[in-house]
Amino acid sequence: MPLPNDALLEMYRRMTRIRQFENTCHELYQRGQIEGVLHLSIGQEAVSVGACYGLTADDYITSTHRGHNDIIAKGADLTRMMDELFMKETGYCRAKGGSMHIADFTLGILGANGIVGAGIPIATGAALAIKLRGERRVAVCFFGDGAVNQGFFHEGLNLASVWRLPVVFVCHNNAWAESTAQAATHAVADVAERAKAYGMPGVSVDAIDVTAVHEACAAAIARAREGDGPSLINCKTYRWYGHHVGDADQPYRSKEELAATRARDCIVHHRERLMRSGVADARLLETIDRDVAGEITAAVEHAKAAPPPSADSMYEDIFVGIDVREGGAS
Amino acid sequence: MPLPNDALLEMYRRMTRIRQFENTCHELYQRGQIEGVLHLSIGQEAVSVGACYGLTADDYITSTHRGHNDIIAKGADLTRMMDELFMKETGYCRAKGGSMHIADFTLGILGANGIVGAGIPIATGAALAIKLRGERRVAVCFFGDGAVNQGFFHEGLNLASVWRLPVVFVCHNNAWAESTAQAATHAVADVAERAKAYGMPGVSVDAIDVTAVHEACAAAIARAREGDGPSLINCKTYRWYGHHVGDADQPYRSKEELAATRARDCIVHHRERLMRSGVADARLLETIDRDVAGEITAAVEHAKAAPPPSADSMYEDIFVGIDVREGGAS
Amino acid sequence: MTVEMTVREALNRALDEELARDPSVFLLGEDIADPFGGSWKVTKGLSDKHGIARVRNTPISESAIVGAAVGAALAGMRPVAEIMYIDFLALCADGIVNQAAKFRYMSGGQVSVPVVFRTQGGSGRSTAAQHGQSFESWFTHVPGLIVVMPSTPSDAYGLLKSAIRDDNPVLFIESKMCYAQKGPVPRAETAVPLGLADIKRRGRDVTIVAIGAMVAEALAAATELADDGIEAEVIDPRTLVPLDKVRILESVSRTSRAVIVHEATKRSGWGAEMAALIAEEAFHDLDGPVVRVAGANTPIPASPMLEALHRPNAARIAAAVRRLLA
Amino acid sequence: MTVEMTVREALNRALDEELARDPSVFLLGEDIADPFGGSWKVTKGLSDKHGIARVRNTPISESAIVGAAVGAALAGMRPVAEIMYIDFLALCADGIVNQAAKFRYMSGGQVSVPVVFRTQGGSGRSTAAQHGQSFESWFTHVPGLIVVMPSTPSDAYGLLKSAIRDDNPVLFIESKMCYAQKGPVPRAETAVPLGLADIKRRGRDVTIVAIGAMVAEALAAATELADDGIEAEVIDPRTLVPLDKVRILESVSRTSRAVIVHEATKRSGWGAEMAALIAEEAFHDLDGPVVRVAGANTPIPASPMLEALHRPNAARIAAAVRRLLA
Ligand SMILES: Cc1ncc(C[n+]2csc(CCOP(=O)(O)OP(=O)(O)O)c2C)c(N)n1
Ligand SMILES: Cc1ncc(C[n+]2csc(CCOP(=O)(O)OP(=O)(O)O)c2C)c(N)n1
Ligand SMILES: [Mg+2]
Ligand SMILES: [Mg+2]
Repeated sequence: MPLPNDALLEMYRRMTRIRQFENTCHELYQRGQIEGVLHLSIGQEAVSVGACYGLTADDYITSTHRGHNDIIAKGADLTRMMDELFMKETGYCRAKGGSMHIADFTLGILGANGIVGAGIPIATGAALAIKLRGERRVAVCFFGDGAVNQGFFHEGLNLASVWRLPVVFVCHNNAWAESTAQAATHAVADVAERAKAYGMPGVSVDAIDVTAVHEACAAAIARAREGDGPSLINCKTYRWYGHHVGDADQPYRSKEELAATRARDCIVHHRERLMRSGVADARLLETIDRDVAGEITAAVEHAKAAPPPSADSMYEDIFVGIDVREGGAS
Repeated sequence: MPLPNDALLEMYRRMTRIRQFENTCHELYQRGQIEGVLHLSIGQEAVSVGACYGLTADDYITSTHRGHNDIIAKGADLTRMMDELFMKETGYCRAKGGSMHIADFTLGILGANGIVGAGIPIATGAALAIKLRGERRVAVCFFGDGAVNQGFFHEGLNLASVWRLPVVFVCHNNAWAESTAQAATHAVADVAERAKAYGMPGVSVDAIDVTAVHEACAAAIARAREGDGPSLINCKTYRWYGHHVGDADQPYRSKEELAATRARDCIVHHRERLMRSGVADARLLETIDRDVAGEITAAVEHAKAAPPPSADSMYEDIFVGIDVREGGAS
Repeated sequence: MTVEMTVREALNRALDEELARDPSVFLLGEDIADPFGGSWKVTKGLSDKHGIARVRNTPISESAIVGAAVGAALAGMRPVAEIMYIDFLALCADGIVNQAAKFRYMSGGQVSVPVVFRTQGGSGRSTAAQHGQSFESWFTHVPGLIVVMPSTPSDAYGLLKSAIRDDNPVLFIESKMCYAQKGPVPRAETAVPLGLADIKRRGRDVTIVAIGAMVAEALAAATELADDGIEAEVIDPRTLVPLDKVRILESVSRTSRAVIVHEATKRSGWGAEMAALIAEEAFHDLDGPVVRVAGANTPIPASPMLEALHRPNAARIAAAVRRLLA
Repeated sequence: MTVEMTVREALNRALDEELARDPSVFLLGEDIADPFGGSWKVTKGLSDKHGIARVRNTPISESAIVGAAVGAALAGMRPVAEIMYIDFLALCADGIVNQAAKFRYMSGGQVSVPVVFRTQGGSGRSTAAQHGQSFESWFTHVPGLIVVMPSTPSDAYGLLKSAIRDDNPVLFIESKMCYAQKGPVPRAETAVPLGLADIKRRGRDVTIVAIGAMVAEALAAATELADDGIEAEVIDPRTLVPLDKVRILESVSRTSRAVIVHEATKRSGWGAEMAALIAEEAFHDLDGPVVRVAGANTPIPASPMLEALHRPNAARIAAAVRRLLA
């Protein structure tokens, strides 16, 4: 079933939003305007957008340290994200989370996560909640290829399968985990193969194509909503930049490899398809690009002007109903 | 290649040794002569003996909470085992380990282990030591079917495969984990299937037949010694008694199931084969039975007469070269 | 009106009532379902009554148990996860320490994580070094986590109910040596509020702060000491976080002497924090050193004889008090 | 004869020398091999020099890293495993806590476990709640484990060498804020013995016991206090287990006042044990409360501004000393 034109355009808009957001973060970091750890998701936009397109705020996602993409794809507010990166009181996490912990519980975004693999059992648990309540929601769990070797992956996928939970495991397979190439750490070449050990469908997709990602994920999501259990979708993509912004030279991989994969840009690919098929002309796409640029600029402006957190806020948001300032060590 | 007669007889002897040792422990426990936790391995003798037959003291094994079988199969001294169960100074662990922690480092027995799955990375590490030193030793890692769902299993098997380590993973698949039936917790029915996720050979064996277990394990061990990496052997067996001696009624499984699997006794099976094929007559086997009974009786006698640990020994064996009694809290 | 029951029965009752009261409450853990009813039999009868969807046996996958409980709580449920032995938290603490305890903070207060992690600890049953530890101090070191450790049937009952109803993540630590202990529990449904210490015995000469299975030992010591005319006050904090510092320090200000008792290894045990707090905030009330009577700084030996030397008991507590008052 | 180097370089040198000295030494961990050389660059150049068989990149499988290191040590090697952040020990502590620390004991002394677990902790780099914790107190609560926490280049160098040569399991905790710190290191190969505290500055008015990145802050505080005529003694225990209690208590007996400083969360941090020890064994030497200056009892906030409030620093230490002496 081909996607309607407005869906294709919306996917373009969302991928562009991620790309521009991340490029802006990169610049801001290089100019010293934002600090902390920052893992750019550039190159991986099609995975997030393909998987999240069609989800509603009732559906859950979990994401990773490299999570801006998934979070934006699920509809997060760019201003509150940028405020957070600027460490402002108005940020999603009131300046206490930063890039690795952005969440929006009103949108079902159960958070980026700094612990590799930790989102897997969390998404599984969210799916369990759905099942216990008899709802038709779904949980989409994003993780990197490096996380596949964590115990969390094994325990989470087995549990989700045994309990037939409505969760879709989406691997951002960008070929690298920090400085380590996948072949050095994966016993089998195809991440989708791992699904067999858990009795669930496993599919690999070339994530240059956002519609291919969407098709695979949408089928798995539909299956999950029907109560037929979890799936694993291995999205083959690539990390365009260093592991984090501090890892600029990337001595562990070649300029050629980088250039070759950057040539396979999911946004360019989608753009060309839109133009080729007549869904959009260059002008329309430029309008979208400009609109998005406007959103990002507005977000940056807002963030710059936003108030910093108060010193007191360090003691807030720890417990419900318990003030930790009272009682000293208690 | 059929096994020589003396090998077949030796296997009989070892299985009998395990059975009698365990039966004796059971009685001693019921009579209140030994205490603590005790997980009987009765019914699973063929797994331990089939896997360990042919190993030397240079080879390593790791075992589990239900470990008497593996440890005896690897050649442990029954007297020091029994002394330990009687909590005597002369026991393998000087009364500080008990049933779940028996080890004999001179025989490559790297210990039973109370943490389900923990032996898996330990055996993997021992195999790494072998590989780093360029030796032809092998590590055999025993674990239960319940351990297959632990993160340890996943991380250990993947690592062993990626590094092509000389380790053989032997699953004592006794169909139950404590009170929980395997089908309730395993996403795939055949444990050997899991091997595919780690790019290693996986074989299932009906462990009623000690020679079948041996054949499968010996092939995997030979492969490992040749530097061709790890394998997974799924040995289908059955736990005859409760999870531990305190779990006598086993309300979670039927008398019929128990009776049916007890009818498939690996020792009776081997005994009948030996007689049928003329390797041994009833007299010879009874002599073996009696010899073994003598060993066990001697062990029990020794244990009863052995000295208890001194109070001081609580503070011993913690560090090499540091006395923890000195310096109080330090 | 009270009814006599064991700690085990009291915990079972609390779980049963909370399952009946709130459909968002559910239990998960290894071997908790009937007919087995849990390795410690605390959940006996609950899956038969409330169904196996709400009292769920899991695979042996502690990290997934803990993580899934956190995820379900984030998605609006009130999971109660059982980890069979506190020793196993060494392999699955991430979900408790890095996730449950921090989600509210890391998200700037967007969410609460109403999850209870039930587990049990302590030596005394010859289970050796990997099945008899007491890690409560680890978790009191983790901001964002409530840590409860009841000693009596009525506290076990009332605190577990409060823990389940609380919107914060709670580590609920039972003591294996307390399960069979009997005592009165209110017949009417009641909850014991978190954060309140209980003075189990009044006295003027020394304050004994004891937790878990050591509360009974401290009370036995107090009885013994009373024969010598020494009146010991015995306080059970019941919740270690938040701690009822006011009540404890008030007691120390009256008695001028403090002895802290737990079965965990002494070094960096919870008694260290309690002693440090007294030394820092009540120093001028003290007439003598703050004494800790605790598990030995050794792994837990299997031998019952050696294990008895490892654990504090009434005699050792009484001796420490006598030395302090001498 | 000394040479100036950073803590990072000092650690690298120790690893390099030990790899060269003893063929049973090898390293494993995530991303430690060249050309990356580790997330903290401590292992830079080592795989190029000693080969990738002995400086091994692993999958992201912390439990397997730790467990395999234990297994290799049981089989006669001397592994040095790197866990990138101490925060991750929450998911892989089993191999350290339940295995390495206990194998000797549980086996009745049959074996020793010569493994080093290198990791790093501490806040100060805006890495937020899951990447800035300090869990040293957890591990000092585990009998059978040596816990080392160096603060200077020469200690980092000499203690890491001792840790690798020691037959016991060692948790070697580096401080992220110390890596770039410079100082003199002996040109000749030397090892600093485990278990000896170092008096980093002599003084008669107060004993400041500080660890890790807080040693430098304590020294800065001491300099500041000296301007007011307050002479603070600064002691760095360097090894938390075994602890050089004698030297520390001797200092307290001279100064009569103790302040303990660490960046870990105050509640149940290592300072609790240190304070409790002083309150128990040196009570009669004390002229005032035992004061702890430590990380706030909150998760670590991402904002550098808030994080700075969370961490102790020279000013807060000096203020605490002044209050204590007032
Ligand atoms: C439990 C844990 N181990 C290690 C790390 C450090 N770390 C952060 S990201 C990363 C690489 C993750 O690789 P992958 O899962 O492929 O995600 P990617 O970075 O490629 O998006 C590592 C090792 C961590 N944060 N958590
Ligand atoms: C990490 C951990 N989780 C749980 C337990 C409690 N436990 C001990 S044995 C056991 C069942 C193990 O099943 P399996 O691996 O099949 O071995 P079997 O008992 O059948 O020999 C359980 C749950 C434990 N000891 N360690
Ligand atoms: Mg990756
Ligand atoms: Mg089993």
